[in-house]
Amino acid sequence: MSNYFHRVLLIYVKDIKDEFRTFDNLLSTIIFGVMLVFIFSFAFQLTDLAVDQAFSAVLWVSIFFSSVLAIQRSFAKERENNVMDALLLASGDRGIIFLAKFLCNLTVLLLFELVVVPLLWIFTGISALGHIQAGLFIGSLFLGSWGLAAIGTMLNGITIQLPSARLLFPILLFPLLIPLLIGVIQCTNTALLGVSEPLSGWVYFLISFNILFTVLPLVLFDFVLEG
Amino acid sequence: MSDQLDVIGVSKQIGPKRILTDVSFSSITGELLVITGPNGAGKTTLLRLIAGLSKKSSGQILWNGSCYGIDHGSLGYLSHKPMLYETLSVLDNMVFFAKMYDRFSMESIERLLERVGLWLYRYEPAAVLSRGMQQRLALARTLLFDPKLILYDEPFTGLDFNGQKLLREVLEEKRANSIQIVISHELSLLQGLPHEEMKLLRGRMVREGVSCE
Amino acid sequence: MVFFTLGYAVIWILILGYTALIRSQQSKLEKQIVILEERLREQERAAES
Amino acid sequence: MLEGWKKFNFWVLMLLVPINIYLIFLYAPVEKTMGIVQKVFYFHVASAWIGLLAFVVVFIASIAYLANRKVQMNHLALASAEIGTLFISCTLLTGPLWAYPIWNTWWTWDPRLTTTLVLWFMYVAYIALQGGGTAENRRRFAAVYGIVAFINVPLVFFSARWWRSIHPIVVSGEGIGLTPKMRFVMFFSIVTFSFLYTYLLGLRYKGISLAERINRLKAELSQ
Repeated sequence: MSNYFHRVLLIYVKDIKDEFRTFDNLLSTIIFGVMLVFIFSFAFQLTDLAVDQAFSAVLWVSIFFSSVLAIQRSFAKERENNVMDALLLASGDRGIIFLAKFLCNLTVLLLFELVVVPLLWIFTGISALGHIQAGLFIGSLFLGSWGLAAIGTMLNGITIQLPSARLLFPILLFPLLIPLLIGVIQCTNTALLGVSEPLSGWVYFLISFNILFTVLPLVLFDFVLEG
Repeated sequence: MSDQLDVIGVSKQIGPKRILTDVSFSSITGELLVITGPNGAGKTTLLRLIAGLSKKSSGQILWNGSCYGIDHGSLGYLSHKPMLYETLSVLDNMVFFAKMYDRFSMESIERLLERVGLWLYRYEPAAVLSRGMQQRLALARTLLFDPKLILYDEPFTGLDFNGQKLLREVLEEKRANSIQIVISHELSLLQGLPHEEMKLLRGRMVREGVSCE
Repeated sequence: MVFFTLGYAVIWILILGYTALIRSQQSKLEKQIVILEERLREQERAAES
Repeated sequence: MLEGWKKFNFWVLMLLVPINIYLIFLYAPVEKTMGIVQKVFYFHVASAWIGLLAFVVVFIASIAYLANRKVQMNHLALASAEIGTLFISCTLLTGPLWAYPIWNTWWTWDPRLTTTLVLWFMYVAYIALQGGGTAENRRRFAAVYGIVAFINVPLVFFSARWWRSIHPIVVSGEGIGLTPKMRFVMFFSIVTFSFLYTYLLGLRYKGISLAERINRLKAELSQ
């Protein structure tokens, strides 16, 4: 069993290293995110809409769209040179590959948010800094990225093997993310506006959703990478 | 210690196409089995089934009498595609796979890379290597551990003269404690190596168990 | 009344239209199968002689 | 067997559809506050139910396909998905036509509406994934997606409802007091639509199988 997670870790470390080696890819994803955040905040400013209220919506729409760019690359390395076969033989279990790729995508998304969230904060000039619940805010970012990375990794494992990958991926991804979107926006919004609503329910909902959509792909990944 | 591989009545169907029909053979440690046949006869598919990379439609593939999947654990696979991480350096490729196989030791990697003549290229990314060098690197990866079953899919393709000589040495050397299955149409390159021959035609076995010197 | 008529029209146009579409598609496919089978027979005959 | 069932199904439909229309137009009473528009509701709800049922069929057939790899299961799932899309489209189009005169809005983010729309998106994604191709991996992928998407449906519904329970709903979808007569017509519509579904399913299934057979024949010819 420790061997299992050891291999997950090995692939994860390799992928993260590779992510930094080809830093321009990560960078363009981040720039795309920054661009989205800028356009959104600016558009809201132009229409004089209350930015405080829109913050979490803008944030998550930006993350969802940028995540398509980030996640879409996760299997590209393996696809280029038929390395997937070698990796499969070496890991001996398709679940290992799923977990490693999922962790890598999660890390990339969190890194991405590290840049984008403060920028959005500045752009929108959000005023409610006083009663922000920092723990809940960071927790909601983490939970949202987790679900996004898990579902995204599984679907990317599918679309990378098809010719029309780039078009298909977001079409498959977004409908599955609706419950996540609802939950995560609730959490972020509450964290920001400090409304004293019974919120723990949404946190539990997100945790269960994420666990379900991490275990389910883990089981189904055998069929995805059957070759 | 002797192992046995049994392929019993294996068929593979993809959509309307029947790739393999009722293929059966057995092999034991020490044997070198060569599969020949024209393009599209299903040779690669057969090898991928044995490796567990692809799923058979019916039949059984047994290792010492029991089923196995991709988790075989002691299976080497050398394809005509080098299957290497192009952005990683020669050394990183070797280190990564050695760790994945739980056989990491810098000395043995150095020895292997020296043997395939790539030690001096160890910091080059795999992408810049020539086709023959990539294939030699793939060969070195296969030698990282001691597979009990080694599958070669057109391994001579892309190899230069020295590489071919090296591969023949490996084939001879690994005979002692592994089953080896080779797909090749360049039988002349196998001259001098005693082997069994099996021919596939349109997914069916048409000739088996011909011993050749 | 307008919305009522529209509502029913939408349902029936969609369902009947779809049925008509797949029926015509199917008859096309059936014709194609007849031709293909004939070609196959011809090929076999050519192979025999 | 299948042909016989299809004939039987066809004649049952020929019988049920006129009765159904008669029931809706003449038997069911006109709703007091909403007027005649309310009668769209019988087909609207029936097609929504069939849309959901079709997704259950996709789910089960997908599991069956992954378990035994029979192409027939994949054909069944694809046929069901297509017809499900048809019925969900009916629901989505008639919904606003009914809602506008009653609620004075084309669309609300009611949990049922939200779920129906997401269901429609997932159907479209499923069909796009199959892409009309016959490649084996597309079948496998579609089956995986069919399973994951189906499990997602209740999650969408409950999260949308939960969200709505925190934010009060402006216009409520509730409050349609059904009289026993109305309830009977509703039930009859659902039965009629179920027969319509099985009939169309059989038709489409055959169409897909024919296309598959053509592929097989072409493969044989080229050999």
